[in-house]
Amino acid sequence: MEMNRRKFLASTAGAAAAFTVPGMTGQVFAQEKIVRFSFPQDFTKIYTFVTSEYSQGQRDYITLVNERGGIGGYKIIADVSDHANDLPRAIEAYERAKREGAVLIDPLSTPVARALVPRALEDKINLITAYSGRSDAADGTVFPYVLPLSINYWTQAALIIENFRKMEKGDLKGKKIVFVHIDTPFGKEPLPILDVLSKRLGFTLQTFPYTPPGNDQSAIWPQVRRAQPDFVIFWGAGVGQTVALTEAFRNGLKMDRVSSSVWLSESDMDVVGRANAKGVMKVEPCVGGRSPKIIKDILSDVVGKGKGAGPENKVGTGYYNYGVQMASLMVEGVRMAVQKAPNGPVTGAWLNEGLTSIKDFTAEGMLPPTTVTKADHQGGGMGRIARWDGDKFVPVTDWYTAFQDVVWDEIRKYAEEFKKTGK
Amino acid sequence: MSTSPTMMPTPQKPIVLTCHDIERSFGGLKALKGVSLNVHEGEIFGLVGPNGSGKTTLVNVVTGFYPPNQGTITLFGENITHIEPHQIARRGIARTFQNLALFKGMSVLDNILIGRHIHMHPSALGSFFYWWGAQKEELANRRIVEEIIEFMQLQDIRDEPVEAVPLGLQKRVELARALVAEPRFLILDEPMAGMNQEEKEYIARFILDAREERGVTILIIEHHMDVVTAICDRIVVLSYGEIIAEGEPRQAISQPQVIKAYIGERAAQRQMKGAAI
Amino acid sequence: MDFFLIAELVINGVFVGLMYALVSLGIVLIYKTSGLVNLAQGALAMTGAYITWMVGNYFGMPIWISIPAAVVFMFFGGVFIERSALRRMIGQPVIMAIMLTLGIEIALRGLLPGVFGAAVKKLDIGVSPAPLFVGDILINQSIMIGGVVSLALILSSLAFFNSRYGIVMRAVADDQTASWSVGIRVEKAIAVAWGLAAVSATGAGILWGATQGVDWSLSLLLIKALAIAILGGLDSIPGVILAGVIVGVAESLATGVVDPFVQASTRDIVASVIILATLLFKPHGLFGHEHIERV
Amino acid sequence: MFYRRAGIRHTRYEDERQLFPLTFDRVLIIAILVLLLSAPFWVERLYLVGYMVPWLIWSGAALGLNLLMGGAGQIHLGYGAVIGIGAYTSVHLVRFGVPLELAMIAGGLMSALIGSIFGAAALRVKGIYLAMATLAMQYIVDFFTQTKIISGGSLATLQVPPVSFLGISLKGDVATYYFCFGVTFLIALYMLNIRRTSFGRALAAVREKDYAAQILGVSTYRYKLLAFWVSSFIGGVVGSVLAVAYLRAISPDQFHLELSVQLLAMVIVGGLGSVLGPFLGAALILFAPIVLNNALGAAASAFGTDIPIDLRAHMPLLAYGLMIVLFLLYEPLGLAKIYDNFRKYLLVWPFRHAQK
Amino acid sequence: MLLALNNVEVVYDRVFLAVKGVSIEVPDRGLVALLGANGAGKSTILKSISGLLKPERGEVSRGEVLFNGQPIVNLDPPERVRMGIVHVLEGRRVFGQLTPAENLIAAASMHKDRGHVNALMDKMFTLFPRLAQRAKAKAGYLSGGEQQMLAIARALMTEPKLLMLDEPSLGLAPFLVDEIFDIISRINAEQGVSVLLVEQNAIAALDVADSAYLIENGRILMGGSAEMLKSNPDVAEAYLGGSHQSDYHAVKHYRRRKRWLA
Repeated sequence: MEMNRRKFLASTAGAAAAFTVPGMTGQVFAQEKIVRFSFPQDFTKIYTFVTSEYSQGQRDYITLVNERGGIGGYKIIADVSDHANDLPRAIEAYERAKREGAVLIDPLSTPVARALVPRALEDKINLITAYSGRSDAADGTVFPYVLPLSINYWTQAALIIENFRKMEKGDLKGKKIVFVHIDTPFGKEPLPILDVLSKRLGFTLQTFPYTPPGNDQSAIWPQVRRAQPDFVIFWGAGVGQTVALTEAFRNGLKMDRVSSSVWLSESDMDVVGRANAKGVMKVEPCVGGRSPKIIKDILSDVVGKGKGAGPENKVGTGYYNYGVQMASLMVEGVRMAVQKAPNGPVTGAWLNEGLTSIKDFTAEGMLPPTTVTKADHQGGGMGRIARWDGDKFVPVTDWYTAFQDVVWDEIRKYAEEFKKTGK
Repeated sequence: MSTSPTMMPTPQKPIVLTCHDIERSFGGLKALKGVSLNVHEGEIFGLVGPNGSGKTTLVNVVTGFYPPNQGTITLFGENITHIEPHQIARRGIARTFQNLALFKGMSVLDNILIGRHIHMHPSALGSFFYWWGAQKEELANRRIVEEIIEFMQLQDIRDEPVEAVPLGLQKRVELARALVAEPRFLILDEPMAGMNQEEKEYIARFILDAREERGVTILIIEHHMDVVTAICDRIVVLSYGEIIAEGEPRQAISQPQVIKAYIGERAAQRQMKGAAI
Repeated sequence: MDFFLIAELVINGVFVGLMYALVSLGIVLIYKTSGLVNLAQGALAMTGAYITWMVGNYFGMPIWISIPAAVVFMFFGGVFIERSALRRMIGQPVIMAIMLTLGIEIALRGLLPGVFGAAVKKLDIGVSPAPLFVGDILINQSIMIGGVVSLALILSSLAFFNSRYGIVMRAVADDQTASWSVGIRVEKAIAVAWGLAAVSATGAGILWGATQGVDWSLSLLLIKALAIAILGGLDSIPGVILAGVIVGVAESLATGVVDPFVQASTRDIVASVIILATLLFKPHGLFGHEHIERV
Repeated sequence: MFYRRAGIRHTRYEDERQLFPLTFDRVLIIAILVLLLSAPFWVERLYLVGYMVPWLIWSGAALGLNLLMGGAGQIHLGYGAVIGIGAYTSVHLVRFGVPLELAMIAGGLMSALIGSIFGAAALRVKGIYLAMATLAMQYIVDFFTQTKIISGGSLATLQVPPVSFLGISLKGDVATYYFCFGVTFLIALYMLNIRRTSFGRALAAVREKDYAAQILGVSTYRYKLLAFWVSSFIGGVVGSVLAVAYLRAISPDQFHLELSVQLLAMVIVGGLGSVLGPFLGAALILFAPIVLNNALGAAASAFGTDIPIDLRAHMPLLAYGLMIVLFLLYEPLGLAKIYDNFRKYLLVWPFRHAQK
Repeated sequence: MLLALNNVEVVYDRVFLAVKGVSIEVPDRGLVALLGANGAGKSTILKSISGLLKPERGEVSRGEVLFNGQPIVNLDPPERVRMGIVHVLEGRRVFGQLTPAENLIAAASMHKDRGHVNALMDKMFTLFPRLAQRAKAKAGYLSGGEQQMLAIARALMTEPKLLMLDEPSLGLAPFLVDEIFDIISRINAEQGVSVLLVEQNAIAALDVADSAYLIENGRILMGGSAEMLKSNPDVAEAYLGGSHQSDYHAVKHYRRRKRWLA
């Protein structure tokens, strides 16, 4: 059992005690300068494949920052809890966070994020919707307090197509791209972008939806094989991804022509078989592995001192690093906010100022240069493609962005619609 | 009270129920083989016979639970052969069941109130607007139910959950539920099964009173021969789905074929030998 | 429409259907003996797969030890569930028993991923994932072996029912009170049925776990298993085989033939439509002969 | 001591037929209503919005389901889908510009219409088979809700525009609270009234013994369908309340099987057929996981316990399942029965036995 | 005494008292009949002996049941069968989906030895040759008389000391009734199995029984030797509906009128 023991930092859970003793924590920390984040996430239902590693990364990074004395005298408190993708629990967590003065909430769940959008806009609490929530939230003019801070799915699809184009030396005309996706809103999300791009670049697009969660795709992949595609994009999460890869391999598809969104991890590869999956590509929103300086710092200053939030072998996995990436952006937002108004008051608006002032931030080389503005909450739309070499993901491109005109057309279309009915 | 239990049916009295050549089978088993009978108005009509002879099946055919495979049923001059039970109920039939069919989890009062169903106008919306809709009707029907409760002497147990009431009283509650529908024709399936002498007498009295005071025609299935002979005007003896005797009770059950089929083969032999019983 | 594609879909559908059928075998066993539908059957499959993985991973046992170990453990797990919970449901309304199995399902979905971690686990039973082509038709080795093993297990359960104890269990299925009256230990027979149901779930869990990885989503096999059990007739083991094949092929063809037209995954509602259609038009299913609760 | 039946004499049927014939019950219920009505003035926002509002909404839904399950004895494993139909219908209408009052009714009607199709299965089969049929229909409705035309575009989120009810904007927490309170209050009142009218008795008759009901003139077909109709209508109305007052943005996954199972659990844990039960059941099922989660967090921080995160996160799910199991094993009649026992105890206090 | 019931009370659902203070004795190798109307509590008494009350939510709330001097109230039905008590249920209740041979095997679950089971089966097939002819058909398709024979044969597979029969003549043609009762007498006489018989057909039962009890409304009204009961006028009155002696009828009738209709 030893390997699965995950330590639980007292500080991260401390505020949760507030339910039993209302108001207690507020007083305890009243003397200190603190910034409170709330991380109610889905540990038990749909997002189980990512949450524990993602959360571990987030908490380790925040521990690292606090170990180093915080930001401008502010300590960062992160309340972690499980909302199980269940709205009453998530909304309760949100309302509690609001009462306790949290200025930022990261629910890491699309349905939860959707329900929280109107509330966050009203309450002026920064809602982080990295890799979840509404893709159109990239439009900061319509969603001032909703911040994806990362490449949305439309951009990811665009990055994948651009990479294929590069592989075909700039021309996809007459090529066939197959899109295998989970049949949920999330799975269908890239479709409009792919449609526009197929017209613009002249490739044919064939789509195959599979039933969530995708634990049986044996009837899908024979069709994919017979379609004889030049490229395959598979789009799902958790078990759907591993099954897709296994089936792709079984059907003898060329694995180096298969690409996924950001949802592919090392442990997925273990399930598929490390060697079998060799050549598979995925979108990387930040550097993976243990090479970035921040990860090394965490290993030495947090994990090395026994303050890690989880098993050491998970440090540096893809999803762990996504967590670190998001935490570093949040903390950078705090840093900018402190620069602008060192004495607060610490409110959602205060942090929002900071978050929307992040400029060319790379987290010591771990992130693509990220710039968040009041208009662009996506952070610039940069990412890169990495390829599984049988042992780890190796980047095959530099940071780049692609077809942002198409992506932003879509963003504005939906944002416009939201504005019309939602306000 | 002056009713004579041996009152003979007056031939002029109109016919309430006619069964004509009823056949009904289950799987390969023929439960009823061409049964025909008439029940006249104001009669107490007995249906007797051994277990499995088709008495209850016949009653279920009449009340619409098992549509007959063949034959017709006429009630008050109307052909009801293939009509659903709940519609037959609206034509003036009420019945009780062999193995009590009371509604558990409800009070005695509510059980009897359900008997008023066909006289009420239940509506989902009416319940919503209770004070403007249902209340008046509820109270009016409650009065009628209270009359029956008094008639059946069930005042004490009115608010008890029906399953907590002794079996004998439950039988009485079921009879009250049937009577409160103000039926013109009442079918009782073994109303006295498992009762002691005193309880049997109570029920017999209620049956006679129901006929007397309410003018109900009654068809009764009963094993207690003393009761049958005491209160029935006419009986029919069934055996293996066929009528083997009918007529005035004492006369009907003393026929040899009845003794043979119902009372027992060996008993008949002994009787022939003249052995004392 | 390409003939070879259809052939391939049908062949794979047959195997997948047989693998589903192994899950529903347990539902049938329990329904036969105790007349209730076990909605925790999918979660039992998940549990079986987790246990197998655990024995292999925590104790470093090879697969040929971890599978029997899990089977034995799960047999007693099934017996335990019957003893501690379901036995008290005798005489309670149907909804109570249904809800109880649902409660067990939820609890298991909380317990196993909670203890062993929610991430997908790899369960390697030594089947090569390499492509295997017969002409232009790809045979999915993993599900082929899964299907064949499932069929063998279902057939052996049929054989079991002709053994002396099998006859006793059929007697219990036929009439519990009568079984009691002639000295059959009815509770034991029902507990054995639960044990066997848990074992068949474990078998299915291992086969599916080897195909898709082990995580909570194994519990979703329930709906397919229900569809098969109902189509087959809920109390018929041969029915499970045929219904399994039908459901598997129908799903496979729905994915291959219907999906491209409607641009949506119809796979999941195939099972639901089969359940509904069976109940509306042939509530006894294909082979069910027991009394059905009809109105 | 105050809780006495003795000495209370009703001389008119009207008095005896009151919803709460005992004075103490009446006082108690009025006290509770006063507390609930004044809640926005003394309850913190967190508890008002995070607890009371969902509690009221879920209680309303559980009441609707309980009418069907407890009242008419029909099993329904797809009530979540029915709620979803109401939510989607009314949200689409509201977005189209229809006033909320009408949209709610329309949502109810649409749910009732489709919900009655669920009921058609009840005319063919019952018991376990009905459970399976409704389960299948849950999945089928889910499939259709997923389609673009209903779920709305590739984001599959329908934003609820700001709405007002009877001229009062539902933007603020307090107005929302009163809105939910009003709807649930009406549903509860309706349930109480149903139980004392011929409609409710007919449903109960169908539940207990359909053949006996038939011969008393109750058409089992009609009343089974009516039960589905009415309970689906309630589900639809609650669905629109849920959408506009609580979720504010709806997507198909909010109305999946989990919701159905959750409501089922509320009904069972609360007490089949009881009006009080759904309120108690909803409170327990909704809040037990939250409280447990928070308590575990508190324990972790207070004692520095070393609970693995996966285990801690799954604990509420485990507890939820175990709660259902334990209730069924130890008090199948649910929380309402526990309360009833307590009340009976008070009725005869200081004597020991209530009856028998 | 093989079986003795002392003051037994049976309650269903914890409320309904079905049997009130009943005491019954069945001697070794005896043939005892319980007589009474529908619902008088006869079947309940049998179930209290075989332990089959539990599935119907009934329990023995008072009194003791002794078998061979041993109290058995707390034993499960299968344990009682292993002690030698077997109960042939009302309505026969054969396993309809099983063949007659399988019915017999199912009832032999207490015998470990396969050979012994086969020997017992052969014995049954010689005792009931009609079953041997139909050994391959499903028991559900047998005729009523054949099913009753199968039910008895199935019970005998357990090698009982006490055979309890609940309404064996129910729904059978008169000639079959005779056949069944003959078989019962034979089993009692030849195999030394004690028999406790519940019958509504009082005359037929009294013909074969050594002694009998009259049960009404959950109580024993009368008990004694078959001869004694046969000669008792009240028995004739109660169980033949007064159909033979019209003067009895008149007396009762008069009395009744006075009581009911006064």
